[in-house]
Formats: sequence, C-alpha cells, structure tokens
Amino acid sequence: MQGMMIARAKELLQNGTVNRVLGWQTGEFVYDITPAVFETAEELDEKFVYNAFCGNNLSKYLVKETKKDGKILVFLKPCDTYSFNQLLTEHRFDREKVYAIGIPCDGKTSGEMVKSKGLSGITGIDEDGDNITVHTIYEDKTFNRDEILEERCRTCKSKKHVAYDELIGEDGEVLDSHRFDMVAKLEAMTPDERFAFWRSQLSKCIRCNACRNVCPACTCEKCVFDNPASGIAQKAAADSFEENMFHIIRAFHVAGRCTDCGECSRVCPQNIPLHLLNRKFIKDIDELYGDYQAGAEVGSRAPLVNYTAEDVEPSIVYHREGK
Amino acid sequence: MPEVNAYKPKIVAFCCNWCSYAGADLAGTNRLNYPADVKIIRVPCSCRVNPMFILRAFQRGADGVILCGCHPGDCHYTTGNYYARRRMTLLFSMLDYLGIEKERTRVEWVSAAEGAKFAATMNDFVSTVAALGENKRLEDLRCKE
Amino acid sequence: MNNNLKEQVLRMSGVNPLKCMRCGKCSATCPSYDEMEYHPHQIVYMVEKGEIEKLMASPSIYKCLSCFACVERCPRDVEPAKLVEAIRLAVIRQQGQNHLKAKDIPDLIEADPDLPQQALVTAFRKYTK
Amino acid sequence: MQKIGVFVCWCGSNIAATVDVQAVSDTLAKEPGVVYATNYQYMCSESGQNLIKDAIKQYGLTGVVICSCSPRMHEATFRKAVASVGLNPYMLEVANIREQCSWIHKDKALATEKAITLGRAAIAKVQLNAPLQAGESPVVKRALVIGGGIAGIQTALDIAEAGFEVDIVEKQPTIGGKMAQIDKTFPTLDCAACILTPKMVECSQNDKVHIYSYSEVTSVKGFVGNFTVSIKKKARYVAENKCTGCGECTTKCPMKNVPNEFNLGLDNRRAIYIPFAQAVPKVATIDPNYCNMLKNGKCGLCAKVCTAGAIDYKQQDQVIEERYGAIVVATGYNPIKLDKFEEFDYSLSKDVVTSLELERLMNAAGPTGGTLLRPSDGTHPHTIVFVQCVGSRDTSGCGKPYCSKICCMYTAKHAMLIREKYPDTEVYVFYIDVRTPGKNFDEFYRRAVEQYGVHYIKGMVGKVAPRADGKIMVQASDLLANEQLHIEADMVVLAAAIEPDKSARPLATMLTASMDTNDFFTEAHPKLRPVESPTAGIFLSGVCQGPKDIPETVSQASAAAAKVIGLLVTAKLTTNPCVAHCNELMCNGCSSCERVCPYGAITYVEKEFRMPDRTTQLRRVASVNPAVCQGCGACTVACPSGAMDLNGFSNSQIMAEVDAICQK
Repeated sequence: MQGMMIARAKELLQNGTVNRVLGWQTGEFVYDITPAVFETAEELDEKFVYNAFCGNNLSKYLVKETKKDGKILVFLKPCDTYSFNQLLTEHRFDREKVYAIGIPCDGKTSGEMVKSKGLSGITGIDEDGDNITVHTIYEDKTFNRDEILEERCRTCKSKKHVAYDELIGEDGEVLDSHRFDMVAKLEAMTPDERFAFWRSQLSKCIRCNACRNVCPACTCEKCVFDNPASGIAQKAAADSFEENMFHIIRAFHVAGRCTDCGECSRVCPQNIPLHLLNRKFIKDIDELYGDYQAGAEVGSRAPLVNYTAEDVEPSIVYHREGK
Repeated sequence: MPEVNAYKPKIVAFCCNWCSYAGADLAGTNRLNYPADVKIIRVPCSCRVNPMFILRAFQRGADGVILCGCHPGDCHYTTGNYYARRRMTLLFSMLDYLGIEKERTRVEWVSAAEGAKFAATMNDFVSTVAALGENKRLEDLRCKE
Repeated sequence: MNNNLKEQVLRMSGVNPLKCMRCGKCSATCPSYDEMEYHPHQIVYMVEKGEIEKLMASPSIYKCLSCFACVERCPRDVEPAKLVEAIRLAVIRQQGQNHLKAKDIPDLIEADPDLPQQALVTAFRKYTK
Repeated sequence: MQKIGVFVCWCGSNIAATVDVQAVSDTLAKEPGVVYATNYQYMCSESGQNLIKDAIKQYGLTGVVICSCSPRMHEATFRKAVASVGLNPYMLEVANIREQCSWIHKDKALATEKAITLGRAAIAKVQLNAPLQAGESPVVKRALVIGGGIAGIQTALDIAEAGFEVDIVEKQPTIGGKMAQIDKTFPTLDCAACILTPKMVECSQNDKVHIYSYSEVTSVKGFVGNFTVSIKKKARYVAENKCTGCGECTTKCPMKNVPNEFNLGLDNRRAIYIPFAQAVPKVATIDPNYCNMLKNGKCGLCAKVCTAGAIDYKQQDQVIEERYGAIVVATGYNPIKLDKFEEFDYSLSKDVVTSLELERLMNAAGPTGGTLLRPSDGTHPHTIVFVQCVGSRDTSGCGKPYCSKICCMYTAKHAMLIREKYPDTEVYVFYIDVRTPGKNFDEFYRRAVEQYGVHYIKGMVGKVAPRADGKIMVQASDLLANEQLHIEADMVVLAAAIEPDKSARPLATMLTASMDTNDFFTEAHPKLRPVESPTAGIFLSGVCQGPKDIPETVSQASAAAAKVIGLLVTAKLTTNPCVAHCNELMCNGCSSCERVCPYGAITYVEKEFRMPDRTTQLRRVASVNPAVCQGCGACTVACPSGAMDLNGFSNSQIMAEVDAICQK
C-alpha cells in the first residue's frame, strides 16, 4: 500500500497536478508518527510511511496548507473523509486546492497499545490480513488485529470514503459499530457512579490542550480558551471556571460538528476517554433528532443550527431511562 | 450543628425579554410570591443564553439554573426558542451524564400573560433545588484527589 | 360558626366555595329543588360562611339525589354535590362512635368469605371516626 | 474603570415598604467603580430625573444604575434623561427591584438582600457597557390593516385622512364585519347600517384606501418600518374590475340551497352571491363548494346572464407582495360554539337562538324582513327568555373565563326593542350580574326595566327543554325570591360568549406578536401603550385585543391609527443598537450564525487580513447588517469561536451578571 501511495504521489507531483503531498512520516520512534508535507519525490522515498501506526487524521492540516499557493495532495482514511467534508461544510478550506486520495484502513494501533502487550524496542510493523506483526530488536510478534487495535478502530463506524478525487484500493461500507455501548453503560449507572467516574477522569487533565489542537472541529481562528474577551479564558488560575469546565465547553462547541474521529482520545497523554463526551452528544442527537453523521455530506445542516417545531422538550432529560 | 433551615439555594433565572421577563413582571404586578433566592437575568431571547453562562453560574456556586422563554412557536424572533430548546436539551443531558443532579437545570416556557405560571414555576423549582442541597459537584468537577 | 367543621367539609369534598360567582345555575338545574329547605346555591354560600351545623341539621342534604347535574353545569367548577356528600359524611362522623373497628374485620371475613374487600374498605372509611 | 452612579428609587412605598432603600444605596456605594449612590422617592419624576442629571454632571459619571421598577416600564425614560446631559443612553442599566423584588417578597431583610444583589449585577454589567449609537432605517409610507370590520375600517380611514396609503385585507367577500349584521346599536338605538355603510363606501371611494377583499395574509417578513407581506387573493371567479354588482347572476343561479352565512344559516343564498345589498366591494363571488360549473363543468348560467362578462371560471388564487411601514391587526371575534352546553338545547331546537341570530331575525334586511318570527314555525313569539353569560365567566372548560363585556348591553337592547315593537310579548332576562359601565349605559338598562317592563331575574337558567307542542320549558332559579322558576317560552336567546377569530393565532405567529391564553393579542402595556403590540410596528384595533363594544372599538381604532400615523410621518426610525456584530479577526466563516439568523441579516465577505508574519490572507468572514438584525442573539451562541457578540448583552456582560449574582 505504502509503495502504491508513494508512486501515485510522485506521478501527481510530476505532472503538476499538485505541488505538495500531505502524508505521514516517522518521528523519533517508528510508532511515533507525525503528519508531514512532502515537496519532492526524494522526500517521499526517504520519509513517507503508511502503516498500522498512521492513525493521524490529516484533514485538519488542510486549513493551513490550502492558504499556501498551489494544490496539495492529501491521503484520507475513511474516517478522515468525514472530517474533510465537515470542514468543507464550514468553509474552512478551498476544495479546489486539494487533491484527495482515499486509502483503505483496517484499523490502527499505537505505540502505547503495542507496549501494553509487553513489547519494547519496537523497530517496525507489518500488516497481513487479520494479523499484525510487530518487529522489535528482540523478536517479531504477531497479533490478531483485534487484540491491538485502538478502541476507536475496534468500534469503527465506517470503512466508506465519503469524499475523494480518486481511490486506492477498495471502498468499504458504513458499519454497525456498537460505538455507543460504553456511553450506554455509563448512562445506566447511578448519578453518583457517573460523577465518580468523570471526576476521576477529568481530574487527570493537565490542560496540555493536545485534544483541542488535534481536533479537526477545533480550527477556530482564535479559540475561546485563548481569548480573554470570550470571558472563559483565564491567563492565570485566578479562578477555576475554565479549568473545571474545559472539556464540557469543548464538547459542546463541537457538538453536532464532531465526526467522532477519536483523535482527542488518541492524543490525550493522560488517557482520558474524551471521545465518550462527544459520543454522548452524538448519541443524544441521533436519538432525539434523528440519525445524523457529521461530515457524511457537504453542506448538511448541523443539528444545533437546526430545529423542528416538534422537537422534544428539555424535560425529556428527567424522564429518560437510566438512573 | 448548623441551622438546617438556614440553607438558601442560589437560583439564577435567565428570562427572555419579550415573554418570560414580562411574565415575571406580571407576577410582581399581581403580588404573587416566590422565594427571594431567584435572581433574574434579562436576555433578549432564550437563544441568547450560551450554555457557557449556565456552566459559569454553577461553577460560581449557583445551586440551580432555570431558563425561561416564549412558548415554542411564539418566539418574538420567530425561531430563537427552538434553538434554545435543542441546546438546553443536549446540555442538560450532558450534565446528567456527568453525574450532576438533573433537577438543578430546567427550561420553562412562560408567556407574558403567565405571571401565575412564572411564580408557580419558581416556587416549584426553588423547593426542588433546595431539597437537593448545595451544588458541590459542578463547582468541583476536577478536584485533585 | 364552626371553623373546624368547615375545614373538615372543605377537605373531604375538595371544593373551594370561593370560586362560586353566585349565578344560581346549580339551583336552576336541581331536580330536587322544591323538596329542599336549603337549595344548592345556598348550601355553597352557607359552607363559605361556615354554617355547617345548620346544614347538618337540615333534611335538605338527604334530598340531594347526587345526580351531579349541578357539578356538570356549574360554570365555575364549584361542585356543590360534593359539598352535600361531605356534609352527610360529617353527620355520620359526628355521630361519633366507631361503628366498625379494625378488630371486627377478621370476624366479618370469616363470617362471609365472599364479602367484597371493597365493601369492607368503604364501610371502614364510612363508619369510623 | 467606569465612574458609576447608583440611584435607588422608593417608588413611594411600593419599593421602600419592603426594601430598605437606604441600606441598598449605602451598600452599593461601596461596590467597585461606584462613585455616587443615593435614594429618592420617585426617580422617574422630574425632580428624580434632575437628581440623576445633576449627579452625572457633578461627578462626571460614565455609567448609571437605576434600582427601580422593571426596565420594561421606565428604561426608555431614564435613557432619555441621561442622554439629555450628554451621557450615552446605553451606559445605563436598570435593576428591577419592584416587580421582581419588593412586590413579591414580604420579608424586608431578604428583599433588601436581593435588591442589593440585583444592584450588584447591574453595576457589574455597566462596568462592561460601551456607548452605542443607534442606527437609522427608512419607513415605508404605507400601512396594512388586517380585518375589515368596523375596527379596521375606522383605522384605515383615519390613516388615509392623514394622507398615507393604507390597504385593508378582509377574508370575507365584503368589508363590514360583524357590525354589518347588527340591526341597531346601544345605547342610542340608532341603526347600525346607517353608521357603518357610509364608512364602507368611503373606504371604496377614498383613493388612499385599497381593499383586498376575499384575501388573506400568508406571510410577514421584515420589521417595523419595513414589513414585506404576502397577501393571497382567493379566486372569486368574478373579475372585480368588470362586475357591476347588478346582482342578476345571484337571482339566476340554480343552486338555491346554500346556507347563507351572512344570515347565520337562517336562510339560503345561491352559489354565486353578494353577501348583502351594501357590500363593499359590490362584486359577486362564486362559492366553489356549491357551484356546479366549478365542481363538474356543467351549468355556466351566471356567465350567460352577465352582461359585463365578468364571470371567469378559470380565475386562480393570486399572491401579491407588498411593503408596509406598519401593520394594524383588527381580526375581530366570533360567538363561541355552543355544542358543549347541551342543557340549553341550542343544537336541537330551532327556537333557541344566539343573540347574533336574533339580530338577523330583527333586521329589516334579514331573513324575516325585520318581523320577529320563530324560526321553527314562523309564528310570533309571546314569551322570550334571554340567558346571559352563556359560556362567559366560565372556568369549567366549556366556555371562556373572561366576561364578554357586550352581552349585558345588547340583551337590554334586544329586550327593549322587542317590548317596543311587540308590547304583548313577555321578556325575561336571566342575569348573574348586570354590567353597564359606560356612558349612558346604566340609564339604558334601567329604561329596559322601568320603561319597557322587561323582567330582569337574578339567577341562571339550568335547563331548556322543548315540548311537543312547540313551547320551550325553561327551568331557572330566581335567587332573590329563592325559588325555582318554570317558564313556558316561545323563544330562548342565548348571549353566547365571544372569542377571537380563529385566524388570529396563526397571524400572531407570523407577526411574532404575543397573545394571551385566550388568544387575544396582548398590548405592550395596558395603560402606557394600550393599542400597540410589544412587537414594534404592530398595532391593535378592536376585539382582537379584548372584548369591546362598538364605541370602544371605534375609539381604539382611531387610537391605533394615531399611533400608525405617528410612525409613518417619521422620516427615519432609529434602530435598536443592541445588535450582533462580528469580530472579523476571530471569525471562521463557518456559516453557523447565518443558519440560525431568522432575518437573513448575516452575509459573508471575502476579506484580506494581515497575518503576524506580514503576509496577507484572504478569509471568508461574517458581516451583520445592523438595520436588519433584531438582536436576538441566536448567532452568538451558534458561533463556535465567539467572534459573534451582541451589543448590550455581550458574553462578558452576562457572565459578569452571573458572577455578581452567584458571588458568595
């Protein structure tokens, strides 16, 4: 796959369709993948990678990259295409300046996931059908895919590309993913249990802002948390409003726009399951206002900037199932 | 032992200028009592109320927050309360999901003619919130244990 | 005026006589009107004034057929017939004695196992102070 | 930091009796930014306002907080006062310590504490206020009157007299409304048609007045001074400009059995009809529910007899769009349906009629030619029973909780007219209360009793039962004699409650004008602004606002017209400066705000921005049209980046209020 992608990227550079390529490269460690922009065939050969560690959603980087001259090639996994469409819906970049190639994805793992299986000294990773083989300086170890996939990939919502100029490999289908199971489990708890759960999780937050910085829905020119005029940003910890409410406010800001790509949880250094906040909103929206998948199509009207005269009353919250 | 009856809940009520604030005025004109714990903030429309304001109130020590607007279909700005309705439904559901007592938040549609409803709503809301006691949870969601 | 009795009648009936606007439609509609010393609209007013004993002593309350025409037609939802029923009950209760005691019930059931429970409950409520 | 003055009003004893005003001003004086605090008996009085003005000058105040009655009451008064001494009027905030504090609390300590908190919130808000400049918007010099009854007619004529164009939209084929159906009017007993029809004719002849009859309002967009209204002209299948109103067609049409709604179904009309002789416009209308030609293409008789060639079976509904500066609602009323009152036997017995039906039965132009006859057998009635308050003052759910106001007087009128014309007739009126507040009203009612010998009986009718011999048994109570009466009557007349026309509720939604629970339009203030809706540019005329008789309706109609004229003569309207604005530096151009804006006030522009690295960048940013924006604030919450904010109710202002209220 990686080879095909490099070859096609070179062609497109060569024939002048694009002048840059947005892809992935290895960081300090092989599992430490970072998004990168390549401008020459040599750079592609030298650094471009695509393997089971390449979880990063590249769509967000288009906001900045399309401000530059020329057209850019971007590789999009199925779930990235939803973010891609959502950003287009919000007029965040110029579609004319992007050449999008859809690529298949059988789910991604992470350095952390692999290390949790007791491996160290990781030197590479290979995929073969349902198996993923991790190479280390000590041994090669083969796993069944499901064993080491990230949570978001185990509950993958779609293998279907909803936006692309061309496709490498086969397109997949929208899946029935059980991704709301954990949300439902939380909903079934007592309020005390839920509160205990969330307090223990949110208390871990160190406010590194990684979740916000990686989130494809968080592309604001200026984030409210960085803007004293918004009334919620605090330079010093004069009060704890922002600290306490950061994740709730952020989840609300992206509600109806979040495509559930799961990047927030992937990058959280404290392993806070932030996607469970976003998924709660998505689940509620689906249940109360009808199924809605952000980014499924360009130009759709997000549920929070929409209404029907017959919408449920907020009091439904008091009457719903659960404790 | 502190006095049990000394507890007075802090209630913030956001009222839209056209219906509910006028309804509150009517309650006053008709001398309909409700507890002094309710403090009203006037906003042009229920759709002006950012969930941020509600979170802010809770975090600053409010024990209950209620949003009052025109009845759906009667919004002075035609559609404002429809958006408010969705926003608040999702916000309340989220607060409940976080384990915050759901009875601390409420939306009520009160028209300019419903002074009695306004007073009754406030009486009911204050007693509901008072029964829950102080709001500790949102004030300290991220307590370092 | 016996406030205690008035309280009791109001509580039992659930009626608020202050809602009455004195239109007299209850009396206009009452089939037993001519038999009565005090007519439905007077009964409502007398309850409001607290003259319950007068009513308890009057045969009027037993002339009421409980047809509920007054309840049906009252434009203010006052429900005079419910007041009449409450006054009758007040008479029964004032007669004071417990005509049925809790300890009597097992014997009653034993005596007639087919006795409907509903009848027992009603009797207990009616004949107990 | 602002220099804030705090002014606490006693409102006589309205506030001072429950709130320790001295303590409030003393405490608030210590708030940060407050340089002056005082209290005074009546802040809204001239001397109170002078106190504020002097303090502004003396202390160089940059912000003012008034702790007084509701801002809905006197905010405008105080703004004007501070503006007169050069302070921007939007640097003033009102803390509502009367309606929302002193009037609802009894405990002085608690009320005082609350008043202080409300004052603090207002101070916190003023700290963040910025001077705002009101914009201007033009006024379309044309008014729309919805409803062509006496209310609408009077309003339209008064507006036209001042020289402005005015359109009347009436859903019936003719203007005239309920008054056209009435025989005589109280308390003068002059003929209704003699008053009304000249006014109707004036409407058709005045070139400033344009009548859209048989038409309905289907949509209203825009705002005060600049409404765009769609009016649907229903097809009447007769060309209005050709029809001469000769009436030939209405006598030749073979469909003779169409219930005549103008006579409340007491007689029949044809499928093509002119409602009554004095109709304006005097143009025939084809009823598509009964016309054979329209239903199955057979007949065409009316087209054959029409010498003017006005019949047009192919006519279509037509939608007209027109712009107006002001809209007057005059949608009127109808008697309620009486199907829930089976005890009065209205639906079964033809001789039990409503008062409006009686009007037609006594009208010279009515089905009986003005002779009062029983609808069942056409005989003269000798005993007539009137029942008052049928469905009025009814909280049981069958009727309406309010007093319909006009019934006492028209019943006295009917009783009097019957006794005058047919002295052999016995007339009984069953009443709960006789309400006659109005000039010469009580005298009128007393005349019915003293001069005409009408039997007024305090009590209600409980049962009406027709007998096989055609008599109607009426069972009623006579509360003063304390007896139950049984009267053998020939006719029973029910004073049915009146309710707002059914078209009022959807219209209110279109106009975003508020209504009460009975579907009457609410006025902006019962005493200060009684003929205006709280929605700017919408005015109220007649029964759509509450039950009224004709004299009162006409006065209110003229009052509404005066208000409309006042608006239309204004060259430019100052617009509310509390509108949304976009901080372009933060705007993402995501279109969320545009989607929630009900007015289409937000558009997008491509704009160049200088970046920190000295490059320039073209970005799509939102731009608010302040003349169109009404300041609801929906966009401010939809905006993810917080670029959109609302003047006068900014994020930081509201948050400051929240903080002040929640302060420990």
